[in-house]
Amino acid sequence: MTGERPFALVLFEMSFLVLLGPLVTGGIQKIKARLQFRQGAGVLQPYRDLAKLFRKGTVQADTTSGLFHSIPVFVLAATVAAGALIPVFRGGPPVVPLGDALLLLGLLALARFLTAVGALDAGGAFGGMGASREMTVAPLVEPVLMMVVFSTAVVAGTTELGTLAAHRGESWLLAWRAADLLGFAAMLVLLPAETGRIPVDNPDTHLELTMLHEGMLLEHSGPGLGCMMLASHTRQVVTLGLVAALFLPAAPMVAGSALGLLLGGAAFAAKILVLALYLALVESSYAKLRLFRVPQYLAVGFVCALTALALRIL
Amino acid sequence: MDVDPHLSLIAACYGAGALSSLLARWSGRLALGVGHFAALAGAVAGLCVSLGVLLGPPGRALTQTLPDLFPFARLSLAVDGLSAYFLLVISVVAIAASVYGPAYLRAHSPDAGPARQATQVLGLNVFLGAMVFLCCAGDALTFLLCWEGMTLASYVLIVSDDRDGENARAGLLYMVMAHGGTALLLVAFLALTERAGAFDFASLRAAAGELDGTTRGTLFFLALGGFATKAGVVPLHVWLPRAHPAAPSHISALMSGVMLKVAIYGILRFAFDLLAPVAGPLPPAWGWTVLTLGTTSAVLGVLYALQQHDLKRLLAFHSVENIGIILIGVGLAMIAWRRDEAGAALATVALSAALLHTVNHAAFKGLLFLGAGSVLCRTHLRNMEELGGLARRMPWTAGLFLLGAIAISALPPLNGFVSEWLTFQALLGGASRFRGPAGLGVVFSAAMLALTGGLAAACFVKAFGVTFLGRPRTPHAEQATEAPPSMIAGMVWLGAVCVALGVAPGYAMRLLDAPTAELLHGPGASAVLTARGPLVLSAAAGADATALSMPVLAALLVALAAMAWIVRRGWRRAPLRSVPTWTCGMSPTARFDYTATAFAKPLRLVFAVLYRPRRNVIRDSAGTPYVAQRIRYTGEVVDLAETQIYQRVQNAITALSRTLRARSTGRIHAYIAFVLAALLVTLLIFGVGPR
Amino acid sequence: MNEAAVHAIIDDIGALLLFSMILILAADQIYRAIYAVAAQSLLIAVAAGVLAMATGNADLWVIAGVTLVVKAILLPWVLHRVVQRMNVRREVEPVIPVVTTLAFAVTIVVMSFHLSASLGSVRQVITGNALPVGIALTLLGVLVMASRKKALTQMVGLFASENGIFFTAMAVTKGMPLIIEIGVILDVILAALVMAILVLRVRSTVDADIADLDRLRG
Amino acid sequence: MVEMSENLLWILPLVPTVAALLMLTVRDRRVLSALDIGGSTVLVVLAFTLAGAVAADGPRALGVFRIDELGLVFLLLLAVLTFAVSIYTVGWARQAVAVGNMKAESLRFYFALVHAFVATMVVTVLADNLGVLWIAMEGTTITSAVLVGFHGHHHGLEAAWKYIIVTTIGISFGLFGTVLVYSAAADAMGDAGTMSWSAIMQVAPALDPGIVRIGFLFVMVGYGTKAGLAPMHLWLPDAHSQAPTPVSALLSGILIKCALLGIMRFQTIAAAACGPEFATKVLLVFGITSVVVATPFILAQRDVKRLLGYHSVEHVGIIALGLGFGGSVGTYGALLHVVNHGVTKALAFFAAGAAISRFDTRDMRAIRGLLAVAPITATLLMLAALSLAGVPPFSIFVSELLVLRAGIGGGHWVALALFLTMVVIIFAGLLHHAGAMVFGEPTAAARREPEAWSPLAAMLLLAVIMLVLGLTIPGRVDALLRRATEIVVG
Repeated sequence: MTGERPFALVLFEMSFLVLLGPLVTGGIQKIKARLQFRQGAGVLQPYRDLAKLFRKGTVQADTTSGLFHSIPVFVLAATVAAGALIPVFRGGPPVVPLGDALLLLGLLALARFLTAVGALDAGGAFGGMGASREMTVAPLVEPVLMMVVFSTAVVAGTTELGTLAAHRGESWLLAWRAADLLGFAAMLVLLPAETGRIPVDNPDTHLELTMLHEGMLLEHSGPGLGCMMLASHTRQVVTLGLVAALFLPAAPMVAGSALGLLLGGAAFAAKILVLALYLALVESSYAKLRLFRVPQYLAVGFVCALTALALRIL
Repeated sequence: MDVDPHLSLIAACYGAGALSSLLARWSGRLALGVGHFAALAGAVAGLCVSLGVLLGPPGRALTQTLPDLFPFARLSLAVDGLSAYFLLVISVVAIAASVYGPAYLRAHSPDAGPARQATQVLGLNVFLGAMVFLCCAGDALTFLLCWEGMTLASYVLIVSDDRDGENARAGLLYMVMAHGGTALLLVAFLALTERAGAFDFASLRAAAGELDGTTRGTLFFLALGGFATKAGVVPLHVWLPRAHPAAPSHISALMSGVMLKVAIYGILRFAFDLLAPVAGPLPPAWGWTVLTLGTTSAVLGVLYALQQHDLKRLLAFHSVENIGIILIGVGLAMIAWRRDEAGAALATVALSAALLHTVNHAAFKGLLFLGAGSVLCRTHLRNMEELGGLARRMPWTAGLFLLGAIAISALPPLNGFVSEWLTFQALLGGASRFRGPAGLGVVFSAAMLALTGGLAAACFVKAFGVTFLGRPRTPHAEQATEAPPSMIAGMVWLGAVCVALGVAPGYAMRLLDAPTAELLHGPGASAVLTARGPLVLSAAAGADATALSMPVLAALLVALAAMAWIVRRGWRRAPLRSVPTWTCGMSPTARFDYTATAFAKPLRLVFAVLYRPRRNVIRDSAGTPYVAQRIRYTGEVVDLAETQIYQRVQNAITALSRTLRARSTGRIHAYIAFVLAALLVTLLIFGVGPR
Repeated sequence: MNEAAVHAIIDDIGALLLFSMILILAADQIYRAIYAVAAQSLLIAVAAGVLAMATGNADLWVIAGVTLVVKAILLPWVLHRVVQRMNVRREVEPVIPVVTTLAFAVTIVVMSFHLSASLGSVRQVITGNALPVGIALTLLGVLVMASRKKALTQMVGLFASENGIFFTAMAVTKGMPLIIEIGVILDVILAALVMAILVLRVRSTVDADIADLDRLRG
Repeated sequence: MVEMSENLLWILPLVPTVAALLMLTVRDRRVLSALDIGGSTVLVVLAFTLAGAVAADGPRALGVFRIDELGLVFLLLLAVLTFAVSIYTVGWARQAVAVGNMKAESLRFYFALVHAFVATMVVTVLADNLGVLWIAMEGTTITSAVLVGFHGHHHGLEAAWKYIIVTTIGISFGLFGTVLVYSAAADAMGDAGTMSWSAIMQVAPALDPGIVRIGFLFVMVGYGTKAGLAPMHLWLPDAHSQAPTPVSALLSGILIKCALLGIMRFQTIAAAACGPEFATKVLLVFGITSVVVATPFILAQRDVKRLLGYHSVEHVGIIALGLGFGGSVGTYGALLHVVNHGVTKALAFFAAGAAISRFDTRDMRAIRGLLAVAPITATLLMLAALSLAGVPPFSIFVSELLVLRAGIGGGHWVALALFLTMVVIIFAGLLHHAGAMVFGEPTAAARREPEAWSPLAAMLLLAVIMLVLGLTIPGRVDALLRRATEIVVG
């Protein structure tokens, strides 16, 4: 149906995602604020924070090794590279094959790995705690994500996201089968965990002992912290993009690439908005779970995913 | 058959190395140098030979007859694609080990006497030679002799490393389990040789052709038992985490990186070559057993690794995990293999994944063990709770260890990711091909594989972070210095292999052609996987198959990193202040750092069912219960297989024999009565003949 | 004299041998046991003589003589001396009750007859019931050794079982080659001497009966 | 040449006898050792000359003596072991006299007895006449019993008593069996019976199966007692552990094999008379019983020499298994195992003896860190243990492999399963004990003087044989074993 995506388009989509990332965060914050009957900061606040951070100097712990300085760079690079795998404007495999959903998960895992390593570098309790908890949750999330991906991939016969999106096509909820519903449910359960939000993590706090991801950023400062923040924004939008590519319908194809791109962009924005709304709702209506309740929470997703797979395969 | 000079060259190198142990009579240092150099030469020769076979014209196998040592069997060597591939794996690690060895041995045990050094040189060369010729064996007897030689040499290396009881016990357990495995292998092999009336593999193949299903299955499972013991498959793994750490580190690298793979070689040789039915697929039970074993080993291996605080022990448990991953690929290949087109293609993907992971694991596990060895010989500590802060003191070692850690955690852009990606793709292909419960089972093991990957990442964040980062926790770690250059060189070689296989795997597929084509009678790896050029790996033959392009990814990552670096530096150089770590205002000490135990604690609680963790807290409060002066916490996890199976069996046997011995009398009348009774019984049973 | 008569005589002697064996088994004093074994050897000698007359085989005469001298006179005398030298309690101390021993004896006798009943033509070679009697005697001698405490009783049992072998051996047509018989007897004498020495040495070093030592076990 | 080699048949037993008599006349230890080594050297040389002659043109017979390849296997083993023992004894005797284990004046009796013992064994091996075989066998019992009790402390005497009584009973059973077979032969040959094995073999197929069966059973149990097959083995650990070390080596190394030779002689007759599977079945049962029975006592053992004794039980069991599995492969393996186990076990006893003399105890819990005290001895002990456990490249692996082959070829799966399980368990036990003795920190009581040359020389000689036979089977040895196998299997 849709032709292949040229490499330039892929790069463009990647940068688009990077630029979009902070906006999504800001949007979610805004929606949360409104849901809590607050004015809240502007949706552009994350951009301002980043700009400020990149202008600041660096304060670094004296016990860190040479590694520490370069970690934000690699984390950002890995996350952004993951962005290159998300089909934004239209489906279809890239001309120059880069990778698939597994690679995407791998790159996100790499970013997480390096973040955790960096957190341990400075020494001190908070970084270690954050790293430990992050690395506790992540291995439980990954297999479920993998199974969700498989539950759609066994039909399409591939794990390449562009092809998957193209395969999903324009089919709307009516065209869904039970397996899709269950897979989507699993995905919705996983989403807060993968984006580091309530009920699994709490992005808004720093010195509270319940934190996971933020705790790892404690020793970063200035541009380094900026890279880390940008990386987490990007990671969030990439995850949402993954959901969109797997489950949500693509924009209807029209002739004329410019118009097509426009439509695709609009459709993508809409999808992201829906998911952002969902995240905001969840965050403002649930409380943070105890760390050792998280496995049970994820188990729900696991069961959904497994059932989805069973329905597909059996 | 063409008698081949290259094999003799390899033999000559290792033989010379073994003999050079005699030099220790005059100078242990000299013996170490010469012995390891000979090993290096042998490894390089092996590398060349294997490349020659793998890249040479297809179907060409080196063969060589050995002198007739035993009247009842003709010994011979035959190097086909599979043998050559494993020869390659062995040589890759052997090069690093023999470069790394001398400096390590000198630095680790400077007080070692010449006898010990001679033993170590002899052991190393015999060990390597045995493994090489095991993979090149052309007949059962050579195979068995090399198999036992390998075991014996590694045993000697283990017990000779350190004179304390721990090594002796580890060696004992290792030797006993290896012997049990060998017993199974003996039966499997001899059952074939007795049918064939000869020992060479060709006749065995022919003899296996006439076997009926049950015998064939029995033989396979016997052999599988034997090889699985050597490979450290759960629940036969208990010897591994004891024996591997006990050896000198470069030997640990060889044992974990290579010796286990030799068992994989055996399984492949038996399943696809010797015992494979002439027509039709392998019995499904074989493949499913291997797949199940692999999945179990992968998950349990990494779970137990997670709770280890002894660096080398942790690595050893990870070998269990990776063997599991390899076996997943092998098992899937066995299930999927049909003589038709699609079956062959899927099996090819699965087998290529397994073989690729074999060499990958050899590379990064070798690298990690060598890194651990550098830490060990500089700090004489293996418990990571006592280390820390080494990244500032041993930057090279730290960097290379991190490289290995990323690779073994199956993270892009390194080699571990590539082989696991292939495994995933094979599993997915299997799922969409089989359908039904079979497909679900395959997908489930894929999910378990994902879990394994995540846990491995967690485990190595812990291992690297606690060992190399933060503050040094003991004076030993405080005073550590960088390892000598030759050891660094050994590690750099393996690191380079990891990067190369990660960034440009397409070119490595060429090496997999010969083994896959021979075993599966299929198109060969590169025909399927690099159908779209060496830059792109594709998961199936078709043009629309899922593809992965590591070179492009690597380029993208580098570019992005460069851009991020520029952004980070900012327009003007921002000032950099260095201050103590934030510890809520207290003056930070090493005691603030997160310990390995604490790091692994959440997962320990999550998987408490498998760990059966024991903890006891000693809290001595000075009189009043409100003030605690010091609190000591000790916790441990148990290995279920060990406690539930092995210890029980051992206790039962020991108790039985103790009681028997205690009850036995020393009275001569009993002796006489036994003789009399024996005679009467024998007469009654055998004496009364047909009337 | 004719076959049948020889058979009859040999069978009678066999019966007497068994009887003497039962006496040894039931003996409550070492001296009685010794006398019984002497009597047994005497009977063997007689049997040898009878067979010698029957077959006209000169060797058998020699054997008869040697048996008479060595086993009926020499060895009992040695045993007697030893008993006197180490003035031990003269009672035979059973390990298992005498009655049980006798029960065993009966089963053994029955079994040996049952066993040799299963044989074929070869029975003509061995005169009369010499074979079952021989088996019985041999096993019963060992039974004595197994069921009696004193070292000397064990030696007695040993000689008794040797007698069984001899009886069968000479009952085989024309007996065994002479040299072999002589060698066997010499061996028996040597063994007896060594045993006697051992008994006396133990008696002199640790004041105990050598057959009661059971420190080596397991 | 031919008559020369026939004369050897009566010269061979004479050599040790003369040596023994000469020894009685001298008192000086060095002279005794010189005589000892001289005598055994002559023995070795003559044995190998005889071997050459037999290899050249067939078996030789002289009166009651006869040498064929089967006997030759045992004769060569006997000669080699005697030689090694005589070398070992030099250092051992010096040490024993030094620490007072042996009185200088009683030394000559010891040497003389050893050679008398050897003489009797030579006769056993050469005997063609089954009666002579029996006489010689009893002779070995008497001489070695005196040697077992030679130290004179009551443990030794107890062991000697048990040894002489039990084995004499066994051997008398053997005699009975011999008589029965003889009577069968007499029956088959009409009037003139014969006791010559070769002559009986001529008529063996015509023998009455019933009586030969009973005869073989008597011999099996009787000579089996002497060979230490379970359940008649109980005397063996006592005797082999109490004897002086060189004698233990001879007892375990060759004497029990001589008993096996006796069994094999009768096995051939029984196989011809009652069909092969009868004898092999009996051997199989006894073999597997011995292997199983020995296991727990090896595991829970504390006395190192008793440990080795029980190991002899196990390995005799393995030999019986090889014969029991039958066929040319099994018998070949059994004969090879006879040689391998003889050499290895002697080596093990030598090394253990050295360890014992260093630590003044036979309790393995008290022997620690031998490697630090006596590296070469420790290494050799470890090698011997590994070889006994059946690890290549040592000789026993090869013979066990062959036995295994025979078992698999014959399809005796139950016996094989038992055998392999026990072998693995025993492996664990043995290696545990050996490792505990060799590794670790030596106790303060350990003697640390340098290792004496003569025991080392003897051990190295045996170790070399052990290793060579593990790496290859030379053509001549192979030919010898093949012909011997033909003699047994027919």
